[in-house]
Amino acid sequence: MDTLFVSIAVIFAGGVVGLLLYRQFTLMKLVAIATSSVGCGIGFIFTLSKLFGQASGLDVSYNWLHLFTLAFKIDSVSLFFLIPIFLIPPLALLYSFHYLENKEKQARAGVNYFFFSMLICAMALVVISANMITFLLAWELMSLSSFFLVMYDYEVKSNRKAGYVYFIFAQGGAMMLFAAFALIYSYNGSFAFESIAAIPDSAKLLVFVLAFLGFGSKAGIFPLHIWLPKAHPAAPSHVSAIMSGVMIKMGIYGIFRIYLLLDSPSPMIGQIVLITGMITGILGVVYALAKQDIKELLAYSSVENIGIILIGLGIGMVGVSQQIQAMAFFGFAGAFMHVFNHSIFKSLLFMGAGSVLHQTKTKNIEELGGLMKRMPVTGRTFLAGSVAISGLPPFSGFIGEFLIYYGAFNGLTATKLPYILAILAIISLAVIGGLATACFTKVVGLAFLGEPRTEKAANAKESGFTMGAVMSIMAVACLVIGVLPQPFISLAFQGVADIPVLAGFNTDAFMVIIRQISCTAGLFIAIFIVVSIFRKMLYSGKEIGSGGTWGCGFTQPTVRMQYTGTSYAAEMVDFFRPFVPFKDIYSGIKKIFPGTTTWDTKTFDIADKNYQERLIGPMMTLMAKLRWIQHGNIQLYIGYIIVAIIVLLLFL
Amino acid sequence: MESILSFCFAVLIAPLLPAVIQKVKAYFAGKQGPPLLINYYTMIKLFKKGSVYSTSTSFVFKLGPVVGFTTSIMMLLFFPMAEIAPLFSFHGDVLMLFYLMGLGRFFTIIAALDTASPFEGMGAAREAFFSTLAEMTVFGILIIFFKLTGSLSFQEFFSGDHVISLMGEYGALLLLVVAGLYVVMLTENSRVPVDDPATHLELTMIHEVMILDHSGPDLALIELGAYFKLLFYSGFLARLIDPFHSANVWINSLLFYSVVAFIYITIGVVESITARYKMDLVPKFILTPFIFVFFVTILTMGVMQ
Amino acid sequence: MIQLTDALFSINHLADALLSLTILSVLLSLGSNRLLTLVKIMAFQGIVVSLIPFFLEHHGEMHTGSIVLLQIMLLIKGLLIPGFMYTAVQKIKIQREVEPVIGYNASLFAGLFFILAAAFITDRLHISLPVENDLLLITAITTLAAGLFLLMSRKKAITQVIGYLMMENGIYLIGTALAKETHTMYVVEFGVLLDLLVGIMIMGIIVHNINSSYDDVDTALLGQLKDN
Amino acid sequence: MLELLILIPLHVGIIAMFLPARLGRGLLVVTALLHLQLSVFAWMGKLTPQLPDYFAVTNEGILVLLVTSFVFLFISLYAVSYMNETEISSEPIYNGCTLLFLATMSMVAMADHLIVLWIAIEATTLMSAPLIFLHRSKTALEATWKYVMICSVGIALALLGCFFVVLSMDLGGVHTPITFSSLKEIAPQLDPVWLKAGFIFLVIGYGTKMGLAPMHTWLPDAHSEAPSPASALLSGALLNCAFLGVYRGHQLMYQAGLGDFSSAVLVGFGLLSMLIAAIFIFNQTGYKRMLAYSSIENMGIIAFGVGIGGLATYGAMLHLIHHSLIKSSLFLSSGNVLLGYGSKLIDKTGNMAKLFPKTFTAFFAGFAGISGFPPFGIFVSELLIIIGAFQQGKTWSISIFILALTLIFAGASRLVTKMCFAACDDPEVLVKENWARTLPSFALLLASITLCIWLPDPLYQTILSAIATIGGNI
Repeated sequence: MDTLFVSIAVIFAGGVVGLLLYRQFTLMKLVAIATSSVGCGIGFIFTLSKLFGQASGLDVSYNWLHLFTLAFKIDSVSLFFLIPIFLIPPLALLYSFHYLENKEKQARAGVNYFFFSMLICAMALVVISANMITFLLAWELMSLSSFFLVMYDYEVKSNRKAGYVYFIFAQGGAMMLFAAFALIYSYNGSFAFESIAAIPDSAKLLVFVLAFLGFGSKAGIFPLHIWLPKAHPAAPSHVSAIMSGVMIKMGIYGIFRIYLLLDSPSPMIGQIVLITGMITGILGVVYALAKQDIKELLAYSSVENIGIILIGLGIGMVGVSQQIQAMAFFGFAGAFMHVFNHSIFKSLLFMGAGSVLHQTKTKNIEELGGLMKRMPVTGRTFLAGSVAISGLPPFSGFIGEFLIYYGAFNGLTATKLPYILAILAIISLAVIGGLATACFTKVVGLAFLGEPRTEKAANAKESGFTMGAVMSIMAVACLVIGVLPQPFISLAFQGVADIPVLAGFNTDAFMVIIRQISCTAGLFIAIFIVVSIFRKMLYSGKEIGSGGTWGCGFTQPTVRMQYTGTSYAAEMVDFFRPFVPFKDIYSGIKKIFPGTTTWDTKTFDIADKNYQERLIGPMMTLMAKLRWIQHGNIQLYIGYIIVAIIVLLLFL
Repeated sequence: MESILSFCFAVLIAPLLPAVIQKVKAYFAGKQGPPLLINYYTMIKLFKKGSVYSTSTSFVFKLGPVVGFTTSIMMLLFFPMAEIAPLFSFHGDVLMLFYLMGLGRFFTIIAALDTASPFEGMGAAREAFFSTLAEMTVFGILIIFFKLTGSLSFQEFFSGDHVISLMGEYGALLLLVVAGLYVVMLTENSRVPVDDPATHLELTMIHEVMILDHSGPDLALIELGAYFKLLFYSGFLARLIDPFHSANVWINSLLFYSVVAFIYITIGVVESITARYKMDLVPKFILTPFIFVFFVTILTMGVMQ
Repeated sequence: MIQLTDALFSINHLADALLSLTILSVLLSLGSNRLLTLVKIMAFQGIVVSLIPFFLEHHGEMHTGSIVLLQIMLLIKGLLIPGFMYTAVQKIKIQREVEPVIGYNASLFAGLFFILAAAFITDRLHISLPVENDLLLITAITTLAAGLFLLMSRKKAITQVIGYLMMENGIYLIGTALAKETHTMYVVEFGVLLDLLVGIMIMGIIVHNINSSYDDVDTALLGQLKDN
Repeated sequence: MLELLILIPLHVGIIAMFLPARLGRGLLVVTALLHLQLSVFAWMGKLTPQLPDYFAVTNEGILVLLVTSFVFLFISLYAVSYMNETEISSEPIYNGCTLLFLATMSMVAMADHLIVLWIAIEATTLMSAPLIFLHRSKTALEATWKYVMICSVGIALALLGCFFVVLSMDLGGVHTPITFSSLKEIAPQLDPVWLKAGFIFLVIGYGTKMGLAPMHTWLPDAHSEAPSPASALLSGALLNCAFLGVYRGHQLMYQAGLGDFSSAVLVGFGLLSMLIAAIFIFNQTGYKRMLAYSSIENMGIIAFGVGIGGLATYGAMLHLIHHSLIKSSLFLSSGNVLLGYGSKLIDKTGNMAKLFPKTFTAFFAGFAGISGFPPFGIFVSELLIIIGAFQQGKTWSISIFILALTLIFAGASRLVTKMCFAACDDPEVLVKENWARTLPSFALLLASITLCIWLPDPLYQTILSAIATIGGNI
């Protein structure tokens, strides 16, 4: 345990150094990155050794303010979530070395490193805290530090708005958690996690719903997800990588943790999680498809993946309540696996997007194109990440989804509602998979392939060394996990090992399947190589010509004639029309000899739109009306006092 | 050994069968039609050629055909043609294979987008959309099969105690499944009424437009891949409806491939007597079997294996 | 207790007269629009209100302390405060209240209504309260209500000060009416008086400043700080 | 000699009125130090009142006194530099009046006698009125007028409340001095109806001063127009003193067995204040007004916590301490903002992060603190209040409480991000920030952090004994 605190201290020290040394820009970056990374390294080694070793003596507590104890405890679930916390940040930090290049913003970079390390520490503390007070403390620190990270480029108005929206959702979510925990405390008078199970069953559902809303606002469940597509584009890319790759998983951790602690017999909990997961997953990917801002698209894709993870958790929870051990085990394990995988490929994709943004100064895929040739490393790694996130073998994304599928198929032995839920889960996963493919073919195809649509894209160059190196590492990791999944799956299995209901579940049979998957992936790669060689042979010694793309008879093609992202997605988005409101803005043809005319399609987030129209709008109107109270007229003010007295005297 | 032979035979016969469709269509049109071996000639011709690549393209363009071909080969490797065990099989392989097909699609699509052509993107978008819809039906079918056999592998679907067959236990239910699978086959293989491989207007194409810029051996790989895929789907259908069962491997195979040929003929008939749908009707067409299949999944709730 | 009341009937009679005078001054102030007149009425009311407790039955015995207090109170309420307000009114040019929020006739009717309401409340209070002198409580409540009414219905700052003063008088009378025995040392009562005096002085200074800033003492001018 | 706490600032204040400004400033700081020292002595029980009829050392009083004294010290340090930069017609009046103000506040904190408490609270109004008027602008005049009038009317009603309490003694046939310490013993004998009526008037009266809605109307005006050190004093010290008045009323009610009634009243006022504050914090145009409404909100939270009882009482007391520290720090920072931009309007400010990094840090940290983020103490206090409310089963109240908190956070964070990060239309720095004007803010924030990490045991005990008198426990 001490090792872990040492590592947290070292990470934090790295941030403080960043703050103190900001005048020496390069030195500061080096020292801050190195120190924090070393801290993460210590923590990572500790985590791995504990995950596969003896997990005893892992709880400590301290007194705080006479009233509370700060308690920390590590179990397999915490350890599993510690892995991405210690694994991804060093890579992101390394990436930031070339990403944060602007020397004029050196002070800001220092602040950025400070809050970055604080975020890592806070996340680590979240997963190891063992009572509600400690948890909330770490949780709030996490929200606060990530807010500052989002506000890095505060000069841009939309970024400020993003930070603001994030702040509100973070605090609103925290309030829900306050309420949930306070409700627990009101039943048993204890802050300790262990005592949560003791509250009456009738209260458990309410507690869970409150906590689910609180954690869900961090994780990005629909309809509490609207901060993600705002905050992620606003934050610098290494921050988006961490926030999307690791931080939103803290919401998942919270949901899972409170579920475990409540130990509620109610089947409602699993059903709520599962249904939310399906809605979140499908709508997340549909919105991702509709978006043209590459980082916004990735943010929605995170929403989608949160949906997938929640489907996994939901399958597990339904499995527990139906007492189908296989369903429960593979649901949870799949969710865990996907947490781990998503942390890698989503970080990779955000870093790729950051690299593109860094070079071209635009995030709009309609302004990009042809980057594969200009930024080969970024392009290839992004391609790998895209395949992985679409859940296609032989990359990592498939493994997690396979586990969830497997859990869901095992759940088909149930009857009634759980059966239908299992069916829906499987079909949602299929739909999500298909749409994710569509979504990421769009990004890769439009941003990286074809011809550059603007000057900015045409003049792009490959990004700095550290950025490329980090992305390559992650891309390779995606492939390795996909081809050789056994050790990583056993990581996830270790993670769920401490869950009481799953005790004694035998995974040997499944490990055989995993080995087969691994072999099949290998087989696929082997055939692929053979076919490639075969193709090479066919072409050897032949004439290879090159020319323009066949324009179907049109001889004057321009780069603007390329298919656009909006058109690419239009048909699919239209299919989900009731959930994806959109508006066509057409300037029309007005004169006999038409001049320039424009056509623009804007899609809205239904949650965002409804918040605006149904919630914020009326509330603002009401508040504006009530502002009449402070009228400026002293006679009226004295009147208020008298009215107050009269009203109170009526109660006498 | 049987498995290897079966696989080789499937690979060899795959290009032959689509010619049957062409023959049927020619018959309906009152023409003689191309020779049955036309596809083999085409392949040989294409393999002999070189290629012209668009200056817009990158390595992804060349990757597309290879990945597409490889995934199609994988399907045949795992599918038990004619009651003969496939070369590879494991519990859960269906999931992996359908996802591998997704991978093939992924690369076909981005290869199309790599050309910077306005038409190919259009085809790619439709491909992505329609196959997503078809995938829903496929997974619905997998759910039913899992309910019926308790397994997740092609090999296990058609062997052991609970063989899935129209003649078997829940044959009546399977009727709807067969219809669904047939539509999926038409969709996934870009046949009428979803797509028309013989159309001449790029704006209305799906699959054909995506491969406009491929030529020579690349095009050959794509075409071969498409033949394999069609064979896989019709084989899948044939296993469901095949009413004959014989202890002799040879007779069995013969019967099986005649059923397959029958399916090809029906495709030809369908293509001859229907026109392709308007593009906005296609999603409805693809979703209809999903409704069937979903209905069947609900019906199978009580079934326990 | 009843015997004592009977014995002091004659004194009570005098007290009733004083109370009637107080109500009269209240009604006058509600109907008056000249600031100087208002100040004079307040001086009168101050003296009357200061005297009332000493004509009530339960203040039968006079201590040295209470005599001193009476002198101080007379001095402050009858002389210092009115004097101070008099100078304030002299310094500002505006001599009369124009356009009150509620007109003078209506104000007078309101005054009458307050008396009725006060009588009603007093009647109700009899259930729980052994009040010896109904008129005292009626007067007190009327004065209090009228003070608040002036505060709300008049726009000139100086009239508001007068309203405040009248309200204080009302509260003082209620205190006198309700508290049978003084639990307080005179120091405390002196402190209350001092607060009142300083309060009025500060208000006077502000009124003066309002006058020099705006050339008027109309509180309608003081409406810039608002949130709507 | 407990009364020294009143006498020293009183006399020094009168003297300072006639001394030159620079000397007066020095005197201010010296007196503040001396006062803090004496407060600590009083806390340790080393000082006994000479006039035990009127003054006493009580736990809640000493708590308020310590906070007042502590906050006052840093505000006076800040004022030294602030007054250099700002144009104030007569600085001796500021120096004198703040000291007199301190004297009256100390008197409130130590008052044990019902009427003495009233006198002291009324005196705080009178002594602070000149502070608000210091800028001598028309708006300052208006603010002062409203402050004096509304508070005077309110407090006059509190006097009526005092009379009712005395009446309830008479009716109960009790004969003791009307000090809180002696009333404590005989509280159950008091006449309940008149005690309730008395409490209503006390709450309305002192609540006016404390800024409970709907009697809060003077507060945003006064806080925004007063010079920043004075606003900081008003918000950080004066409101607590007024709260003490309400608290004592509640105490009496609790001891008389009428705690339910007074709790309900306090909860109602607390929630109303928070909702009103939420309404006005949204789309607020002036940052000092925003902070003022935030004070209303926090007073509402304290009233709510005290009303809820149990664990929430402890939370309310912590909230009182931390709110004073953080809010005065915020007002001090807002003084720097005012000096720097020359306007109280949020629209005229912007990009503080770049233009005034130190002030920005203090201001934003203060904002985070007041919004309940750790490591600032309000995190703990709000959590305790929420927990306490759930424990008491007040589900509806707590729902409104949480809703209001969220609304206020949403409103305030928008304005604060705008001030700190949005582009500034006219990025001309009138007065540069310096350490002399930022260190006091940081020191106050640091105090809040420190108290959140480590609460000294004596302080803890003091709070516990204070809340024990209204049935608070942990």
